[in-house]
Order: sequence, then C-alpha cells, then structure tokens
Amino acid sequence: MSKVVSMREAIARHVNDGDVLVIEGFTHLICFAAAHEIIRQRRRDLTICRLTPDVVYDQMIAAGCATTLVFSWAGNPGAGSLHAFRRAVESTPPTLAIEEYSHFGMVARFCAGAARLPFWSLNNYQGTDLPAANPQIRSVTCPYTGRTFATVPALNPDVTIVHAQRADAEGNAQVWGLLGVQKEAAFASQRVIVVVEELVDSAVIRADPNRTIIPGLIVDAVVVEPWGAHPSYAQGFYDRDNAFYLAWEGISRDPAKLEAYLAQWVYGIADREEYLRRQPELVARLTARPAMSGEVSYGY
Amino acid sequence: MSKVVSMREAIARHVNDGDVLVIEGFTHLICFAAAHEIIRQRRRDLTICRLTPDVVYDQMIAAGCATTLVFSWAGNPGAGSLHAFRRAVESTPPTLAIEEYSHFGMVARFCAGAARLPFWSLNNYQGTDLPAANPQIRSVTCPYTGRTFATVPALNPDVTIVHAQRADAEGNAQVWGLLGVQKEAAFASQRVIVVVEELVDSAVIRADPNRTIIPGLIVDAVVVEPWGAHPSYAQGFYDRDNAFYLAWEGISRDPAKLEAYLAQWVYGIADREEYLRRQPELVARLTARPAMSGEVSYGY
Amino acid sequence: MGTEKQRGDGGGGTGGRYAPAELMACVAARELCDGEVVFVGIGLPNLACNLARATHAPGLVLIYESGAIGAQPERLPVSIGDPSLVTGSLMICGMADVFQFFLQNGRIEVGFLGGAQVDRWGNINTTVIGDYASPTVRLPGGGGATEIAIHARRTLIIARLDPRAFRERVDFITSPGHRARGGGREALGIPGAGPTRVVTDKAILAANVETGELELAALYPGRTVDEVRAGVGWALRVRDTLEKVPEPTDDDLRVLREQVVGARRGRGADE
Amino acid sequence: MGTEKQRGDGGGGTGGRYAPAELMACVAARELCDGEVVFVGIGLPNLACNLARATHAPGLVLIYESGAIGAQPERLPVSIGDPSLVTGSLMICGMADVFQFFLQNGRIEVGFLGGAQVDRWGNINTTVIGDYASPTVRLPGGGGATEIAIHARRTLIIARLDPRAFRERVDFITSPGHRARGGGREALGIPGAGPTRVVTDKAILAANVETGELELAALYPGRTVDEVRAGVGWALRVRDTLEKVPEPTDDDLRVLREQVVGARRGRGADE
Repeated sequence: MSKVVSMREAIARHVNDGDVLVIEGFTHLICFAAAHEIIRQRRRDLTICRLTPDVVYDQMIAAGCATTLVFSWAGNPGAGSLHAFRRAVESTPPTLAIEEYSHFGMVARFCAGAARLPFWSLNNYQGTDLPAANPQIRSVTCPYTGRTFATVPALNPDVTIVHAQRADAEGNAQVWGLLGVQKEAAFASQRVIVVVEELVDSAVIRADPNRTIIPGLIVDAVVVEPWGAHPSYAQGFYDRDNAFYLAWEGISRDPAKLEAYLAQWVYGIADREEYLRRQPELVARLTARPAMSGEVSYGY
Repeated sequence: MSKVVSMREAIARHVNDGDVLVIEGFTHLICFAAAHEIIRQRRRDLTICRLTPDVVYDQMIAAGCATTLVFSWAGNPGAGSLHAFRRAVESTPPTLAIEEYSHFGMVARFCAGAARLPFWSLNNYQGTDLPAANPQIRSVTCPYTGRTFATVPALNPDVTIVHAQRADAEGNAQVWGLLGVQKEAAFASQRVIVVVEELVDSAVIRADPNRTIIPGLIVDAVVVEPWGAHPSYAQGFYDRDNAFYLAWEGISRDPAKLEAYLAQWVYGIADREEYLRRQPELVARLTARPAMSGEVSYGY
Repeated sequence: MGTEKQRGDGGGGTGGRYAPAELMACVAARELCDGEVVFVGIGLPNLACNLARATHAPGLVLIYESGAIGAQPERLPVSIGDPSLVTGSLMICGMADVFQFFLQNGRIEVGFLGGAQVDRWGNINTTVIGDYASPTVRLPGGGGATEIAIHARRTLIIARLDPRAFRERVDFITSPGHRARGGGREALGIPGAGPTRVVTDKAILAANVETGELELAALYPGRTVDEVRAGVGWALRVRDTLEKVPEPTDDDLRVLREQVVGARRGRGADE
Repeated sequence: MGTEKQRGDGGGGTGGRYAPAELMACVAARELCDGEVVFVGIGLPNLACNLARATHAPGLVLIYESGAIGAQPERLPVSIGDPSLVTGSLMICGMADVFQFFLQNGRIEVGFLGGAQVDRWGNINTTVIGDYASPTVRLPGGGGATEIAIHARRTLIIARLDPRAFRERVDFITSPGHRARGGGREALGIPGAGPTRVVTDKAILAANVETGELELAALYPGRTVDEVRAGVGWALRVRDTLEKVPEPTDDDLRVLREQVVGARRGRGADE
C-alpha cells in the first residue's frame, strides 16, 4: 500500500512540538526541504540531533524551532561558522542547550538505538575533557579483559527524516555514494519519513536489493521531492552548492540578513517546487554529469 | 601492487598448523576450493570457525585438519546431518572439541573482532542452557539502565578466507547477494585471503564503490578461482548444487565412502581446475541465467 | 525437510485427500495475518508462509536469517540461503543487521520454530539428546532459534506429535518458552511473547495465558483427544471449548501443490 | 580553509616564490610515506595528501571520515563529504564502519589534526575558548578529531605559529596529546603514538621520545629560532641538531598549483 504523501502532510502528521528529531545525511543527502517545511509549520521545542548541525540546523535554530542540540561538529563544512548556533550558545545565558559527543560517539549512539540496546561500547575519550563536559559519556568493564571502555547511551529519535536517491511507494529506499548514519538513524527511530529524488516501481528496487538501505517495513511516509537536498547534494543527481555554503557565512553572521533569507526562501514560498521555480539557474549550474556504475547479475 | 597468487601458494604462505581459521559465507560463496587445498596440504590442529560448519568443515574434520570447532548450527542445510562432525563429537571421548554459540552470538563475536573491542553486548540467552554449556558467554551491566546484557568475546582469526564475485589485483573485493558476515570476519582477521570468480580492473571497482565490502588494504592475497565455491553458489555466476548437498548425507554417513570421496575429489586431483575438468556437466547444469541489476550514476 | 517425504507418508486426512504435512502447512498458514513480518525457516514454515502469501496474506513480509528481506522465491528454497531468496527481494543486508536491527530491534512479528524436543512450557531443544558433554545424539544446535524465541513478538512451533518429542522436560533448553531456566519470560527480561501456538499433525496446542502451559486448543478433523494425549509426554490439559480447525479447501491444496511446492524450478536436487 | 586565503597573505618564503600555506603543504607532504593509509582532513591536509600522491607517494591510500576509501578527487574538495571523493573511489562504507572497522581497528597509519589551541604536550582544543558552559568563543567541536588522536598510529598537527594558539595549557582537551587529562597515553590505554610532528608556517616541532614534550626539530629556510620562540607560548626546547627543511622544488610547486589546487573543476564556489 502506498505511503506517498506531500511534504506538508508528512511534517504535519509525523513531526510534533517537543519531538526528538533527526534529519541525517553526512554532507550528502541533507533534507533541507523537510527542514524548511518544519520551519514553515512553526514547530517548537524540538531536540534536534545530527553529527554536523550544518546550515540546515543553523536555519532551524535561527527560526526558533529548537531548544536542544545534540551534535559532534558544529561548523559550516569548508566555509566557516554556523553563526545562529554560535549566537545561541555564546549568549549568557545560552538560549540553546547542547549535548556534545564526537562523531564516533554520535555514530555509536545511533548504532545502539538501531540495535535497541540502551548503550554502545567504544574505545574512546581517554585523556579528553568530553566526559567531564557530558556526563552521558560513561564506562563499562570488559568481562574478559577487565579493561574499562567508554559508553554512550542509545539515541532513539521520535522521528527521523532520511533523504534518498530513490524508493518505491512503500518506502524501500536505495542510497549510493556517502551513507553516513542514515540506516542506523532510521532503524533507531519511532517514526521514519523517507524523502526521495525519484519514486520508482518496486521492480527497480527488487532488481538490485543490495542497494536498499532502509526497508519499507520501518517507513511511515514517503515524500517525492526532487532537489529536496539542495544546497547539499545527491550523488548522480546534482552537485553540492558550495557557493551557497560560502554565502551562508555572510548571511548567518548578520541576524537581519538571516531573517531576510528565511522570509524570502522559507516563509515566503509554499514548497520546494516554488523554491526551485524561483532559482531556475540551479538546475543548469548543479545538475550532475553522468558517471555510470555498470551492472551486475543476480541470476542463479 | 598485485597480490594475485595461486591457491596453492596462498594456502602455503598464509595458513599454518594450529591457526584459528575462518572460511565464511552463509550458504553463499563458501570457498570449498580453499578447504580442499588446505586438506591437500595436510594442515593440522586448526581451530575452525563458522556459523554453519556445513559440508566444507565436515570434509576438513573428516580429513583430520581440525582439533576444535567454533560454530552455531552444525547441520547439512536442507539435506540432513554432518556425519563426520557427529562421529567426532558423539564418540567417547569426543575427538573434536567444540565451542558453541547461536548465530547472533557468532555474528557478535565477528563484530567485536572487526571493531577491535574485546567483547560485544547483546540482549540474548536468557532462560537457555547455552551460557552453562559455554562459559565464554558472560554479561555486563548497562551504565544507564542497570540491566544486565549478555556478552560474547571478540573472535580474531589468524586467517580468514573470503570468496567474492570479483576483486581487483590489490584485493578490493565486491560481493552482491547474501553478505553473511564476510566483511566482519575479514576486518577481524590478522591475515585475509580473497578468492574471486573474476579478477577485474580497478576501474570496474571504482565505477561502483558502494559494492566493495572488503578494501585491498586489509587483504594479503588474491586468488582467482572460477567455480571455487562449488557445491555452494555464487549469485550471478552459478547455482547451489543441491544434488551434491543431498548426496553428502549418504557419503558422510559411511566413513569408507567419505574416504573414497576425499581420495577422488581432493587428494586425487591437483587443483580446482582439474576438479572442474573431471565433471564437465557442472557448468551446463548450474551456470546462472542472467538477471541484471540495472545501473546508477555516481556523477556530480 | 523435503516435501516429498511428507507426501510419501500417505494421507492421514479424510480419504487421503491431503498428506499430514499438507494439513500442517495449511493450518500454519492460517495463523499468519496479512502484512505481518515473518522470520521464515526452511521446510514446513516456508511452505506455510508462501501458501499464506499466495492466498489470504499477499502483504506478508518474508525475512530469512540469511539477510533476504521481502523475498519472493520463485522456487521452493532447499536451504535458508538459497539464491532464489535473493533474486527479486526488496533488500539484502548483512547478518549483523538481521540480528541487531531487525530481530533485536523488535521488528519481527512472527517467528517459526521446530525442534527435536518440546516441553510443556514450550521450551525447545535443538542442541543435544542426552548429556551435552557426551551426547547420545548431537543435533545441529540453535542457529538463530535462540534469538528468534527471545525477540520475535510471538512464535509458532511446528512439530509432529510423539511422546519422545513432546516431553515433561527437554534435555537442553536451546529456545526459551514460558518457563525457562531461571523463571518466566518477564522475570528474565525476554521481550517476545514466546510460543503462543503449536501446530502439530493432529491438533493445535496453545499456551495458557496465565500459566504459559501448553494445552490442547483445537483438534483436526477426525482426530480425538486420546490420539493427541498419546503423542504428548505429560498430562495434557484440554480446554473446555476446543476451536474448530476447518479442512484444507481444494483451493488451498491446489495453490500449495501447484504454486508453492510445484513452483520449484530449482536445479541440482530439484531436477 | 580556502587556499586563496593562504595564497593571498603573500609569500613568506625566499623571494615570495611560494606562499606560507604552499610551504606548509609541501613540508607536510614529505611527512607521508608511499603506501601509507591516511585519514585526510579538508584544507592543508588535503593539499598535502594529494601533493604526496601526485609526487613521491602514488600508493598513498586516502580515507575520509565521510566513508570514502581510496578516494581520487578530481577537484579540490571544499568539504570532507564532497561528491568528488566518492566518484572513482575504491570503497564507500557507512560511518559505523569507518570508526569501528577502520579507525578503532587500527588500520589508519596517519591522521592529520589542526586546532585553535595546541599545548606543549600536543593536546589540542577545537571545542571552546573560555569556559565550556559559558564560552567566549564556541568552536565547532571535536568531530572525528578525538578518535583520530586516540587511534591513528601517529598524527601530524598542522597549525600556524602564534602564542595565542601554541599555549602552555589549552582551555579544553578535545584531542589528547602525550600528557593528557589523567596522565600519559600508555597509562590511559590510548593505542596510537599521538602527535609525533607539528608542521607550522616557520618550523617543525617534534615530540620528545621520552617526555612527549614538543621541541623545535627543524627550521624552514630563512627562519630563526627566535621567530619560532615568539610564536610559542611556553619555553620551547630546541634540539641540539636541527633537521634541514629543503625549499619546495619548482616541481613540487608546479604540481601543487596545477594538479592539486588547479585540479578543481568544482561548481558553485569553484567557478
């Protein structure tokens, strides 16, 4: 049975005020379209979790959606700072609570969540100030060696939004290129929204089942949103808009400019389709040139 | 630099008497060619580990290569018993030592080994007699909930042999279809031998990097051995030889027949090439019919 | 478990219209609801799941511990890792994901279990007959049956009645039932509900909701309580009102024989 | 760290034949041996690794924490997850594998680290200036730098000399050096050897094999010990015999400018 709905409907149905929300994707496949709809629907008191808050969460922080950020690296990748984030945590008192790990720690939290274990063990954090800064980083003793290892608690979001290159109507989703922690985040979550560049027939999925990273049986809604990851990218579809990431340094540094950006590109438009219609040069500038994978046979 | 060697050379160089050896592959891609060469080279005192010993380890047990078996299910999949195994453990005293887990337990042991953690935690074994039968199954207390969880110790083999559909000369190996625990076993191992149906140019690997499950940087030797997994199968290349698995019930039940089998099909031949030359009907009977995956683009 | 073997042992059903194995497959199939996520085993469970998928439960999601998710086998798989489970499936994942992200995660709604020995609490032994250290008969072992018994939201046991199989006590607990080593499921922190129903060749046993003890819940057409009691090694309780088990319809049998069993286009053993 | 920026600030080298950033990239490249497995960061480390790969270390294996293994970027990646790191790489894996199976497994031979603050023991702070709870300047945080500092078999630090950066003590230990919170690496059970060399814009500092303290080990052409001391916030020890750092050859500079930096065929920022 089809789970395809509009982005408006998916967010309205599955993202509530106060939720623990994850929009994952490491540089690749970051679903800005979902974040913009959450901002438009004025969700509040969210705990937003990502390894790299990135411009996507800087926008949600600026829009007042979030009260807490769980993260491991809060910069603008290759371009500078996330100034909305910095203003929030550098003000006294801070207007945003933070819970901080390293990348490995965040990955381990998603692994534990996906495996439905309350903790995950890792050989990490010795000699650092992170455990003192975050009491959720604890330890266990190995029953074989007697050595102690760090632990992080499971992260089980209320809702996780994953952007994928393609899926069928039931949400069997395929991703290639960088995988980040999309699979772990989806399995860890109570609800899952899959957003895709392309809706395909199940036959396309079944022709190459090893490419499926998220099975439909854990998916609640499927949204078809071409260019939904811009200004991040979708391997095989469009390139990263580095110009925008660099421009964000200037936009986010000035609260007035940031407000103006949100007014024009988020509140001021209805949906991603209008977002694209208003900047037709994107397609010409960023559409990917083909680089084909070749085929394999699944026959027997 | 190329790591391609003959099977004879790979086994002579990398498999020693007394080693902890893993030939993995869950029903799919079980490297019988390597097992037969190990038998031919008369390795002794091996600790052999697999989720499913399968016919491949029944043959090695019958040939006297192994002193210990680490496993989780010792049947002939879909066909009956492994009688060499049963004779060894049912005799008094047993002539084969065993260390037994469930599938999940074995998988967790490989995960710990691959992550270089001495243990792995799982929510399992409550109410069963397995922990009493195997004191290596222990427990830890969760530092967040206070609940106790089972643990298994890391498995770090001396050498792991993985059969793959294809790899380049440096051992960057790609597998599709059932993946079993091949990746985890390889990363857990001190030495890795990759055996492939097809040696390909690195350009083929680089055209579809998401299919690579084992990177060349952890591989010590690459062996090109078409049909090296028969009577198991290689998706896209040849089907499982169910007739042989069924026949093994009769062969392995009778020690004389088993001896005769080893004399004719292992000791009696030089290598896998001769093994194939002597049963030309295999190719006609088991060659896979094509079922193509379709292509994706990695462009940007 | 080859199907020929069950066909071979002659119809126990009315007028030999079907073999006991066929009846068991049809009864087990009816235990599955459309859209459920099922952890499938080879043999009778595979027949039952594919029969259900071909009849009343087209939305059944078949998951095999080998890593095939949403499999649509075009032949009757001889092994749990048969290539026909891969071709045309919705997803293939490594076994670390199968056990951690699907099973331990609680995504499996129904698991099938069989066994050489089953006790009155639904504990199952697939490990050893006699002493573990010096066994009379060494069985294959647990495989995935231990974690399936612990994590599947409910399990169905399929086994033929025989007092040597249905015993007061099992020699070794491979898969925990309702009262296992150390106590009940809740006390042991076992997430799944355990074996709610046992499909045999003559009747259906079901676990008592309070005690967890297996009781006679339904008789197959033409079977008597005494026949069933003769196949069970403990004083079997009989429910006051027994469920009716309808005969397999001609349709069920046709689909089972033509589409499920007959579907096998396998090579090797299958030709 | 955009390369323009370093080009812009005018050649500190002899006759302005090269920019400080170019010199740092050339020096760092020489620290890498052919065939080594390197965990690459964006900016100078990326320049250094790709320069080494294009000159004396064609067999260098570049691994990015984003999951690209054996990357061959055809343009200068602006971010660590740039699509050019994926196209034509040897393997793409999830980040759970990157951190557990590659890094924690001990497969990474060299890791690059930078930081706002570095102390005399090689401890690095990329988290916060001032108090953690009420920061003066909130920095991005550790990202992968904590686990790289712990698990890479050795690390190279790249940073410009500045007494505000090279301090007696760092405000926060994000990445442990040779004497971190709670003691030395061995006592803390840290597997990697830690920061063996620090590549700056004027000199190379190296860790004392016994004490782990960073000492002046090599001066760049035309630089003096006093210049270096002026950029370090503690009483810097100077080794009796200083290594010689050869000037970048014209070949190095040509490859760096044409093949590495000039390779960028990126869009967006890159046009």
